[in-house]
Amino acid sequence: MPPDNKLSPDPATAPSGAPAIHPRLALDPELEQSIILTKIDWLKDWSRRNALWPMAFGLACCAMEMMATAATKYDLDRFGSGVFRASPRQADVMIVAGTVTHKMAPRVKRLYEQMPDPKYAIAMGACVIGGGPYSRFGYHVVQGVDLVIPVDIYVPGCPPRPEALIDAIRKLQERIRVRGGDSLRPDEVLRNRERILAMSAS
Amino acid sequence: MSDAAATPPPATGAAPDAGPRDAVTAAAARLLAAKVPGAVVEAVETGRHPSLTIAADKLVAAARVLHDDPELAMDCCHLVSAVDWPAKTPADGPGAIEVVYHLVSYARKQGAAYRRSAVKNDGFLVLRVRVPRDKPEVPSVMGVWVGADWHEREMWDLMGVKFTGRASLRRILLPEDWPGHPLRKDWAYPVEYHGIPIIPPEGR
Amino acid sequence: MKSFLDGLIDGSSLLQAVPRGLVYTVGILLACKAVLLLVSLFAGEIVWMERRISGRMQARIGPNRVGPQGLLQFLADGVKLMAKEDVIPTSADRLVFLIAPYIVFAGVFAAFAAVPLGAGLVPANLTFGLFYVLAITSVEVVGVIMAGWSSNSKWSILGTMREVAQVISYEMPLAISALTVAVLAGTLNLTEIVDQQQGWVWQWWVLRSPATFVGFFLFFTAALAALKRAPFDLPEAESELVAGFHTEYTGFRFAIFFLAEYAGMFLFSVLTVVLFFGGWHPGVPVSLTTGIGRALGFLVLFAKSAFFLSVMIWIRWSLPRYRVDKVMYLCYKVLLPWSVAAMVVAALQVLLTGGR
Amino acid sequence: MSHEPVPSVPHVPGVVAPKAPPVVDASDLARALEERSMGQALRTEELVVNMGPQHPSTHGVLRVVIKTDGEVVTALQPHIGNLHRCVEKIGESLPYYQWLPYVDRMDYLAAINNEHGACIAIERLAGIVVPERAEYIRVILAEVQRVASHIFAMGVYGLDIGAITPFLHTFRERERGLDLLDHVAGGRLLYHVVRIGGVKRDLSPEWIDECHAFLDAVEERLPEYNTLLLDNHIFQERTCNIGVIPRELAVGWGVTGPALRASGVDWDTRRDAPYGIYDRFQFEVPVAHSGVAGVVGDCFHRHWVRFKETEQAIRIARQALRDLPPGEIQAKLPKTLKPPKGEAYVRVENPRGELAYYMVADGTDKAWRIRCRGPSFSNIGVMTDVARGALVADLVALMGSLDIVLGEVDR
Repeated sequence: MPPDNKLSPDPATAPSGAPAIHPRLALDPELEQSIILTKIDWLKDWSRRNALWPMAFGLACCAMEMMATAATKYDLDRFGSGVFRASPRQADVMIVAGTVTHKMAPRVKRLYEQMPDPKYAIAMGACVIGGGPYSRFGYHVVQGVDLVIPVDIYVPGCPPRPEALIDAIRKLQERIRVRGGDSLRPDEVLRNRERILAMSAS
Repeated sequence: MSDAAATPPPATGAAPDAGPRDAVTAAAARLLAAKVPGAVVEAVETGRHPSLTIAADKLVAAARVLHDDPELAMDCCHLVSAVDWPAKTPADGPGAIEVVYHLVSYARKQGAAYRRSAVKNDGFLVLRVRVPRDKPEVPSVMGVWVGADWHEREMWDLMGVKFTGRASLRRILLPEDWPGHPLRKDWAYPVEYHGIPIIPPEGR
Repeated sequence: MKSFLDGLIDGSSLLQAVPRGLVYTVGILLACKAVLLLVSLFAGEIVWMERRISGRMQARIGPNRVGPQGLLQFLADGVKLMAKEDVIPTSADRLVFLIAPYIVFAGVFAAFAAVPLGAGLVPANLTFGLFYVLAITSVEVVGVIMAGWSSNSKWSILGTMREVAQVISYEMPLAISALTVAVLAGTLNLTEIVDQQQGWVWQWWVLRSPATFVGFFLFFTAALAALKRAPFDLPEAESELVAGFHTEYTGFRFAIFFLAEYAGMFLFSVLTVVLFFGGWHPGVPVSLTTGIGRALGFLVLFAKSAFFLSVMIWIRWSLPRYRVDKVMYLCYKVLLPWSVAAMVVAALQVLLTGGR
Repeated sequence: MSHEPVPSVPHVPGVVAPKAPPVVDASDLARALEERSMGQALRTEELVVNMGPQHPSTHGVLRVVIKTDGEVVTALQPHIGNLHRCVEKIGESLPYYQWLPYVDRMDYLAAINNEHGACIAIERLAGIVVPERAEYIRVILAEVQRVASHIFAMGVYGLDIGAITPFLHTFRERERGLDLLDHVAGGRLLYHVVRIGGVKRDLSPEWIDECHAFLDAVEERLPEYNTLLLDNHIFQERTCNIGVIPRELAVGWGVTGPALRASGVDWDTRRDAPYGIYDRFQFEVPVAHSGVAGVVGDCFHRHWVRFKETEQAIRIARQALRDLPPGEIQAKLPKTLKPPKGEAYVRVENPRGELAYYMVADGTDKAWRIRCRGPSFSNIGVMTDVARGALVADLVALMGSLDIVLGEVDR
């Protein structure tokens, strides 16, 4: 396995002793209050949350519900999220829909890395959150995609109903509205990993 | 084959209870006795689980005969499975792995008589090959039924049955560097795979 | 344009103080800016239109949350794409990768210079306007080749190969079927072509000759292919080539490709209206020379082109995609012979009746 | 990932393979000169393209490595296993009752058909007799599921071919079918409603009315789908004579289901080796014949068989609804199910082909060995032999017409 596929956090981006500062807070406080910057930030966040293009990327059963969400009855396009892009370069949000296996994990990670910033990930379904029904005996199932990529929104269910996925998109929009549209901070990346590692060691 | 014969009989399929003879299995047994002597080690023609146990070294010849025979015309290998039978105690030897072939014929299936018999056994001819667990080598039937290719690769992948005499026997489902063959009864869950921790079943 | 500026300068003492060259330059730049804004706005609204119409066709609703009826959806999309990270693949040919989208857009945008959007509303009233438009839109192919090649991605290169083969082939039926009108009209000037269609509906070129009637269908089909719209959307066939030639493009650069595609749609629907459907003439004999009349004429043109845009959208969302060899077959064995035949008929008509 | 050359996804740049260091010797030079003299100086090379695991038309996480010469596919190798979820191992680790939900997740578009097969296999092991009404309910649910799955497959095939609207139109009717199953099972996609020895819930009279309405609606809509796809000129040009699977190849690879019937084999497990109560219903088995369009075994016929089967599934469901007897829906079962030593091999006709379970019981509450045969597993295999010489677009058409579900390929 080449080193770039190593799934442990990169020491450069891993949290050091000091708490990482949110890039938006790193500005000069006076500058932060500047009307123009605030307005531009507002416009940026407004556009980001209203044009969340998902990646056309399905893994398993949940992908069918993802398709149902985009299709006739539920119509994700109402929220501006109906443009499913097949190329990760043009996608904003990766809906990890379906079981992530050990064979697939490097590819999921790679696809996530191919997306341009700011990027978001929605963990859709029990398998993606923590291995779901396969977490106990499913030797080939990754016990949570947050061991591989940082996740913004978790949607429980097996599979989650389309309403739940729509709710997740709304939650993501709310999250962008409240705390800005930037991707997850380094200290939030793979936060679940520590927990899992601790459990694994015990 | 002598090693396998020394292992205890499997828990399944061995007890022939009374009942009508399965026509397909009986015909296959007759055919093999005539064409490939010594191929059939054990023939169970009655009961719920009619099957033929074939000697591993005669498997390809037997498969070829079953496939080419105009009467039986077993043109499709429906499934290749393998069952792990580890020895109860070390004294019993290495244990056995049983490779099970379910054969079916589409060429022969026309006709009401077959349809009636099909209800009984679903029309399958079951072949078994028993090999010792520590040296599970079975000749490949890929040359006879091309569809066996992927099934054999899967059985190598999950059960560790080595199919000999075929082009490449690579893993098919699991990554190439996966530790061990998970469906073996004594397989242990890995702790991590390429940096991703795995919580063993006991931890969950 | 020059006469307009001259009139402006003559009417204003302030402008007479500055050198004429400067006024011309600033005026031209402002006009470009206006056209750019207009075209971008239209392209954006066409995106919205497409999403809403396709939604209706598919028993969905379509974007309706951003702004009234989702009208601001394109703004959100655009600003978001501009605010995204600009990824340039390491193995890409950097310079070519960077300028390719601009060339694609320039090809479409430059064509608007000669397209009349209303009576007198034409940035450059060229005597060879039709020729110029058909020629300048071919520049787009160069940009696409640059994009596909420089991305250094396999899907891009496959998409580019398809694009080049397809668009260059369809240039021929496109141009020849457009020329049926030019032959009968006796001019390449688009404004003149429109003015010949003044009056009742049967003065429109599409109804004035069998050659132009056939020519319209050939032109529209070829335009779909030149625009890479379904059923000819092979260069960016999503289910085959991921995203085709712009697979590797992100953010702003991708937005430019997107904009160029929809601006191209607008261009060709306007061109269809101008050539075959009377331009800004509503089909009844009214004079549109006053200021209000010009504005009305612009609205008429816009309404007509909106109809053809809807047809394009309608076709796209109804039909499956052609295969690459069938596309070529359609071009060389169906459209090209027919367009040449239409051209010959038009020429015969000119010979026999003296045109008009 | 040292086992694979590069774990690449489509967007990995690299059109041109890294050039080998120029090694020039006399023979190379001579050959180059000779080629040039023959007018072959233009060097062409084949492009190795990685299709998937993230690709819009691989229906999930199939990865297909194709070698193309321009647009023509010269070789192809499917790589599977990206969704291997260890169902067989879980079957050995969990009691029979608890294993059933995992079966749903194998072929997630036809969960009820999967459950049906698994329950029959376990019942055959344990010698359980299912009440009449439960048998009928199973058939009704299975056929509703088959209708939903087939119209979905038809729509998705349109998506592969490039027509987006048929997909959403089929989805509209599929949603109604899912709602029906939702009412019975409480889940939209994965149900766990067919239980060992019966079914979980009974059908109410209102449900039966609604089911009739659904079947009528689908029957009414089928001509509309055909206008958009089957009768469409472009669709026929894209699918006729494309990806022809000859009969021998199909049988040899173990291709089953609509794909097998499209190759001209008159076989349907429901009719020829009936399970459950399928021998009580009147239905026809659509088999491809050359009278429609194209040649037998091509993509068009696979789609056509799917369409015809939808009609027959509606027919079966109506008969079952008509004959639905009153009575119990669940056999009495022990708290811990311990089938005696023995084995069972059961195959059922899934929308995608023959799903088969090989179960070995050792007398405990857990199976000793469970082996599942996913129909798509064999159906993908045939692609390697068929796709050679096709265009990239044909490959997509072929892959879509086989209607694979990766969940049951990798299990």
